[in-house]
Amino acid sequence: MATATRTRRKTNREVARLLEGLADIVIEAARKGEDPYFEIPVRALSNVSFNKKRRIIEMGENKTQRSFFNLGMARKFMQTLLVADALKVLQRENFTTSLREIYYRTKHTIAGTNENTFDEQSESDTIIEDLEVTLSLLREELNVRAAESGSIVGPIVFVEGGDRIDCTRQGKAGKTVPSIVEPGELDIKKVTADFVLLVEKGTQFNRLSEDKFWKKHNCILLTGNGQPPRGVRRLARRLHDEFGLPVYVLVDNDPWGYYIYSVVKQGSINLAFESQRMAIPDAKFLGLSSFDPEKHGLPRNVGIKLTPSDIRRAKELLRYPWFQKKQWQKEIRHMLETGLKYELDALANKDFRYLTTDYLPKKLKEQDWID
Amino acid sequence: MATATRTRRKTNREVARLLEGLADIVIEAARKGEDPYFEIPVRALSNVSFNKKRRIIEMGENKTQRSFFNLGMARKFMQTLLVADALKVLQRENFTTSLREIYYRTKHTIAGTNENTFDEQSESDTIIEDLEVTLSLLREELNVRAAESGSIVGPIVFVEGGDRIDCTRQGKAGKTVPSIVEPGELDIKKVTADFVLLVEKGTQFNRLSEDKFWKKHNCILLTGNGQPPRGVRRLARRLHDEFGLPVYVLVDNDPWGYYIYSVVKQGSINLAFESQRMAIPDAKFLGLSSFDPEKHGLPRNVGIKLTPSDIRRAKELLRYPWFQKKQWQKEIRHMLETGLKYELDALANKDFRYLTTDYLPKKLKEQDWID
Amino acid sequence: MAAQHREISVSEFFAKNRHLLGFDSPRKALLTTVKEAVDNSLDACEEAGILPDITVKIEVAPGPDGTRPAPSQADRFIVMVRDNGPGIPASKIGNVFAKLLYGSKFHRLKMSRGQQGIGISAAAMYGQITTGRPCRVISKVADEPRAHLFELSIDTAKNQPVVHEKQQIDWDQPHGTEVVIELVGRYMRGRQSVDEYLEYTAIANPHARIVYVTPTGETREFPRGVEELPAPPREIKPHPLGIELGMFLKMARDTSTRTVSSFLTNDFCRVSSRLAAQICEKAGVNPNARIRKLKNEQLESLYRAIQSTKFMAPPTDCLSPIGEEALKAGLVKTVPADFYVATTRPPAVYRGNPFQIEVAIAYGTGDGKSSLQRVAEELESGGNGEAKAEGEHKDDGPTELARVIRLANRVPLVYQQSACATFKAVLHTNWRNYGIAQSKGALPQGPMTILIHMASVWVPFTNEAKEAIAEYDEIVREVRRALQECGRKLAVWIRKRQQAKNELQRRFTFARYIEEVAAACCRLKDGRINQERLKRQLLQIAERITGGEETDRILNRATKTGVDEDLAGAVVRTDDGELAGDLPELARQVAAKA
Amino acid sequence: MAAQHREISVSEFFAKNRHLLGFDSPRKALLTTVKEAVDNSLDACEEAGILPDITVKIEVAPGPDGTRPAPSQADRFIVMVRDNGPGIPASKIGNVFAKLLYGSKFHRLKMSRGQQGIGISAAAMYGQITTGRPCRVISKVADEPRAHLFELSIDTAKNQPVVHEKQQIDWDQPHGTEVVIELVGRYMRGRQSVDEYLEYTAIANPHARIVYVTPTGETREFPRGVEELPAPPREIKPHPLGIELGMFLKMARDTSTRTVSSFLTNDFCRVSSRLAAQICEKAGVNPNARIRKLKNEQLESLYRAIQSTKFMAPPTDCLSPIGEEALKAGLVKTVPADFYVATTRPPAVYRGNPFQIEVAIAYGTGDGKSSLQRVAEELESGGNGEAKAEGEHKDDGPTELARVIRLANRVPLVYQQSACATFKAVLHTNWRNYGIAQSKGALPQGPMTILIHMASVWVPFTNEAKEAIAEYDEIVREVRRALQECGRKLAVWIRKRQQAKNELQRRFTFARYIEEVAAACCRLKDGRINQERLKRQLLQIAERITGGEETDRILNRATKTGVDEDLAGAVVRTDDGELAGDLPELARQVAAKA
Repeated sequence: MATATRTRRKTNREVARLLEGLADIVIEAARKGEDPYFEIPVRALSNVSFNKKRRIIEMGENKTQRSFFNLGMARKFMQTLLVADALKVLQRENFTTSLREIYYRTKHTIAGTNENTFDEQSESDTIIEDLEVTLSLLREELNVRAAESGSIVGPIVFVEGGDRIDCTRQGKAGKTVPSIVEPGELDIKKVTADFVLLVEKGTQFNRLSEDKFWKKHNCILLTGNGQPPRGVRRLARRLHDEFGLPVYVLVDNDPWGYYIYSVVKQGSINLAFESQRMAIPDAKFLGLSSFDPEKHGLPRNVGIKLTPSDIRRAKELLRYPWFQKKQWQKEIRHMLETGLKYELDALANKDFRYLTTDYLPKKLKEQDWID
Repeated sequence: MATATRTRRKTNREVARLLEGLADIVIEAARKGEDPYFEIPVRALSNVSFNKKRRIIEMGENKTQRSFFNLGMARKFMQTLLVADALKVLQRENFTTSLREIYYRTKHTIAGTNENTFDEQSESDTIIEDLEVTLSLLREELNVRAAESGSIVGPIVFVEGGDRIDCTRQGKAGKTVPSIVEPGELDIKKVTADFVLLVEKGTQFNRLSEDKFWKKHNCILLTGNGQPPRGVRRLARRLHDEFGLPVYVLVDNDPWGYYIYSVVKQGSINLAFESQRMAIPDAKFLGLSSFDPEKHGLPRNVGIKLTPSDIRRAKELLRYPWFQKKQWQKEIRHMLETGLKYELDALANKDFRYLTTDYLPKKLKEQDWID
Repeated sequence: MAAQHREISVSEFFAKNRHLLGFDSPRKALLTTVKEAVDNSLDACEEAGILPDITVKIEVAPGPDGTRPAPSQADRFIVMVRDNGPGIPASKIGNVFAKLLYGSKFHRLKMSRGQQGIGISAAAMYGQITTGRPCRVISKVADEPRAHLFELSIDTAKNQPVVHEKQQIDWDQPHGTEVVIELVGRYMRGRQSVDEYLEYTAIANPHARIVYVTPTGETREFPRGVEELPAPPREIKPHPLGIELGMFLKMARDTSTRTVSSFLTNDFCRVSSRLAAQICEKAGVNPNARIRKLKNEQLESLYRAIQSTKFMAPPTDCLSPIGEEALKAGLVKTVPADFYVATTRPPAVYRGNPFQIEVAIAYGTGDGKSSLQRVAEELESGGNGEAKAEGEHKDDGPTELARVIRLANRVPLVYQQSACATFKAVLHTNWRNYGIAQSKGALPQGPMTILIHMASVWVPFTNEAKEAIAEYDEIVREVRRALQECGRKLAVWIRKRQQAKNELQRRFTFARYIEEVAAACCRLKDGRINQERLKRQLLQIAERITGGEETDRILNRATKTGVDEDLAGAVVRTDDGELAGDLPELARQVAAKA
Repeated sequence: MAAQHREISVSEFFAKNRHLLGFDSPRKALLTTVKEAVDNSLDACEEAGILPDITVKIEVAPGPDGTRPAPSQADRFIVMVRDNGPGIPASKIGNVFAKLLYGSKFHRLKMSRGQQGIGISAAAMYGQITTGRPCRVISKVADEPRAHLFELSIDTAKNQPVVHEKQQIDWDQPHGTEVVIELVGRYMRGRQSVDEYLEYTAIANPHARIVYVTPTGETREFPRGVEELPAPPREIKPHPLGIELGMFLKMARDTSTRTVSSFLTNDFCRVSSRLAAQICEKAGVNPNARIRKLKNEQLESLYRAIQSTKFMAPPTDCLSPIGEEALKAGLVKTVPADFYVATTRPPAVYRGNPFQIEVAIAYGTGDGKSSLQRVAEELESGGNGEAKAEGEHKDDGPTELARVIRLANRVPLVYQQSACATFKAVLHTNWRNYGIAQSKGALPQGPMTILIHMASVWVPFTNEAKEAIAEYDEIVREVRRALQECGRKLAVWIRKRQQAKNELQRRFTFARYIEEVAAACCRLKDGRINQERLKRQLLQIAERITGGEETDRILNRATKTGVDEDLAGAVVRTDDGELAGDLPELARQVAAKA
């Protein structure tokens, strides 16, 4: 089983040490005249399982050996060291960079040949994921940042990049959520909110922010403009862990919305090793539920017919271990039965502010959510 | 020719009046027993031209009549009034909404039939654009917002949504740029920067923000994470107009990058009627130039082969009236000759911070840009 | 080894190469057998001036234990085809049914269904090879008191009939022929089936009555739609431009004429003495020279001179088109629709062979309630009231494509549709010009049947089994023109219907939209106007513009009176279900009964 | 009208239906004419035990003014085919060349090229019809002093030869036949051309020498690759399971045997007296009954009894496969490659007809410098040194697809490739199993020629013109097995080459990567280690693991010694350009000269 939850961020020095360790393996093997190898945990569906007790997706124990003097592995072995070297620069000089820049930084032509160290970014991306699982480091600890496209408003104050930021004073548009929100990068100073509302789409975030929903209901609004990026998920998790705030998720009523919720709650299959730091098993699904259109009197014609791939997707979800609860089966089956999906935007059919004034207050008051 | 530049934002009352005017046309015609009609400027390439003097793309004078008692137009005529009605609500109650919400708001089944007032969002979107040009109103003035996915940092202070925001104190990630930045929504209080650097991609924005480039070079950093959204373009334009700041554009070296620059500078063909409020004819193209890889010693292998559609695109650009300058022809032709495109990220091949420490300072110092 | 050289009989050859004659598979063999017998019957009746009355019966053959499997399982069938034709003299019966390459039609340049004298005897031979059973024939001529019954097989080594039984019997018909063949076959319904073939035959031959007893024991009758026989085609002489050099030389050797000039004028059509003289001059040959004495080189010069001479097109009374009336009658009595139109093109020529193209189109479902009425009712009832979600209204199910019936000399072509020049002409016609939906390069869409007939003394098939017509430019051009002629008529009708439909829609559309517009205006004016008055005013304008009487007039024109001058020649189903327009009375009666 | 019934000659029939015999278009007519003549020549030589020596000459025919247009423009050609066969007795010449359905092969159950006695006379008839020219034949048998010259045409109305000229002449050959036909045709190079047909014929008949004088006047010689004639096939009796009921009845009537038992044992192969008794018992027929006296019902019972009886497969000495050696010889002397393999499957049976499948594969470019050498040179030179941008290395240009040569009884099939069972078997073989790239459902990729031969007493063609083999399960299975056998050998060779290539790459790869790895380690350790020593240590390990001598051994095995036991039977081009492996000496010489 994966290592226990760890919230303390490793220091630059510690990370640099771990990276150097790879060189030590080579040097030691070379000294002994042996073929050097790394042991890398397997990142595949076969090595992933749902931990019912901890309610997150976890990675298993399978490992693969990557040795140098094996024609099929030599290139990857070499690439591993090149990437480790580049990552160590980030630690030493203490700044962040993107996956793409690491690719460009480590790409060059091998002397005396016309072979490139890397031909495509996917090669260096894979190596970075290998290093994350091998060294039990988060991407954030490696100073590799993802896209930033989330926003936050509400009663929270934090220090980011040396600046104290009060998110009650960030206008309607709110504050951009950085990609790395680990302590050190983002230190939370004060939280007076009662809960976190994680909204799938920017348009509902705007509605709620404009209507000062966060003020009236004393909550923190977060959005990731679609599938929430790592920074947004991690920040919600920190607010949950460190300040005990419940997290409610508001998504469109379609299979993609269910999936977003599922990733927030249990972690993703692809990056199962990060679940322990990213997943929020207590997160609640606030809506849009497939029963909501009836409850709230939305007409059929603001629904959208499920596409064949929606239907396939929904049937897949029905088989996920974490959707086996009765309520979830009912929820997803009802969507399939009606044959329709609904966007949150469709609530505007009732009234432009229906979300703010009716839908959410009623949901919260009646605790009308799914776990 | 289009009306002269207008920077004052119309008040809610004025906008509401204009919308009501549509009802007046119907009422007046009905009284006289005539077929009511609206005159709507034509939004098509045929009614667009490049104004060489003002250096922006402008809409021509062609108009089309949309009358009610014409079977082919009746539905659109009805839709026009439904949308106008919905837009008036936004004015009266003074809040913003999205295109999609307007679609849902105005969609219903016509009594006694199974016909929907709108079947697809594209129908209501078209009507909104019709109203913009017919009433000479900007989408922002109609309180219709677009996606928000831009960020800003640097020496600027503004009031947004009642909050005073100092963008020198927004951490590394910066402040989210709202979709509507018209005075009233966003009031600029203080600007001490020397110029605006509009960056195509978030990853370079992050690099520069983390490295506090804006501090060292006293500039405002703006990004739109790709094709900059209306809010970002409009804010840059306001900084240029109201505070006389030069605007430099930093994009990838590919046809798409050129196109982004072209839209920032001259406006887009599709929304030519907005050029007068959005375009920045003085904006400069800072890079990445197709000559930069040689100047800065980037190896071939961090270039990317132009795809057939890149080549087609570039050849199209060569024919645009605003790319007829000698320097631009040289620039684009050089890309076609080398057959390669380069991302800004490729500068990392030199050094992770090459952009901050070498590339931009050199560019700015040598005024190595294209107009 | 040379001594082993030996003559091979044509029967032996075809027995081994039966696919050449359309007996590739059991399924096709069953169809080919019916087809050959029916074609012969129709030809015989027509030549004798008798209105054909044909019975086709297909039975499952009993197995060794006497039981009969289900038709869909069976692999052995007994096919019986009986006609009321003139009958065949007893002396000829053996050769007609049990000798390949024996027939009346091969040596004539004249339009007929069968051509090579090979079809029915090949079917008999196929039956004999696969089941061992001889073929049974009963035939009676009018001036003999009794019928002759034969049981025949073919001696394939000699291509000669073997008579197993021969007797005179009493028969309940004054004249006619019945043939019974047992064969290994397979019966299926649907496309390329015997059922389809007989249906199309009935359409193409509305003067024939066909009764079909299916293997499952049902009886389907295709009644007569017209009382007149088609005009009998005449035999013609070859056209000088339709002859190859080798054939020309052969004719010059075989001719019964004496001089070059008389050879040219007598043995060919369209060669006047003046033209013959011209040709001889060009060729440097004396027109009065004895034709038999000419050397090969001189004949070749003559041939070349002919190639560069202009001739009138060949005479066309050798052709017997179905005719526009009969085409409409054929469709009306078989294909229920709302609109029928037919066109017979003037004769044309390809490679010296005269031919004629006919096209007929049936459009609509003809289900008794016109689509227009349905529109009106739907509009008035306010639709089904069910609000549709996004994406739902695009769900129209699979589009119905037009059906194409291809005929050559009145015989349906059932295989190789996509290789056929006529089918390609349908695909390449731009049906959107005529108000009909069509995907690029595909069949037009809608409840539509397109019939195309090529009548010719020599139909150029692309393959052995006479399944598809070759793409000669001249043929494609004629087909396309005929399709266009029918298409234009159809377009007039469709446009009228569309116009009427639009009028109907206008009436309802404006009334509905006025509600929306008035309400929106009232809200825009913050309720400060009289909504009811605005509605009233708008309704008045609507009434004036959509003009109630005008609409009624248009509706009437399209659905009540049926056919006016711009639809002359077409047949139209009016809203009371009657067929308006020129149509043989018989066809009208048959259609009314159906 | 019945009086008009008349017999039709088979010549008349085919003259009108010439497409049935492969004369659809001028282009195809030229190829068919050459093909029929060459097939006849090869058959005649082989039956007489003579190594064939055949000359084919195609000339543009002079126009009326005596000039000859360019071959690509011309529409009239003179085809001459001459062989050194046994010659044809003067008395038979007329019938062989100017009477359809006259031949020596039709009535025998035995493998041969021609089958129906229709090909060459059809070509002559086509020439006659299109140009008016008779066909000219010279033939000499060994035991007569002079040759006979005939000018012949066909009286199509009677299907009888007409002799225009007949004389004895001196001829410079001891024996043989020459036929000259003038015809309307069209000459093109490339796929489906006469050139391709003759090349494939030479591959399939390595015992033949063929000289081809093209219309442009070039002379191409296909030399002999083997000195032995193929074993002459024997005639066999029909197999009981390959006979249809009708044919069975006919045989029972025509037999010269007396009793049922003797009929079964004498007129069929593989029926022992014991089996005959069993069959009779099952059918309830007395084995000693007079066969001619049996009623049809009894014969049918007998037939049904046969269907449920097991027999040995038919004897197979009626087949004459090309043989593995000769197949390799045929390819080696015509198709330059680096690897050749051939397989002849044991005989099999479909519907009672014995047949045999052979496959041969040639792989590689055979350009004298092996791909392995090129790899080594490239690696040693360090590539071209040019850094590649993203997307650039994926640009491999269009892929080369394998070429498929299809043969039936040694005759190349040039049309309808995609309808042929053999071609489909190639597509459905998973070539990736053998290390060869292949898109789903497409031909395998690479410089490869795949030859497939079906030898049978009766090849089941899908159509009249003998262009594609029908998909019988048994045939497809055999083809697939033969492809797999060759594929496995090819895979061994490809894997060996790949292995050697990998070894070469290992040597260079590790050396290059060690530089990178050592430098990265040094940087990771902030320069605190001895980079040179680390490099040295790693290089030592590499040396030990990739083992220099081992590599050399593998390289040698793949490229120098050529063929070892796991490649037994294959022919391999070694790095010095020689061909190693079993191959007739003659073929080796011919290949070396080319």
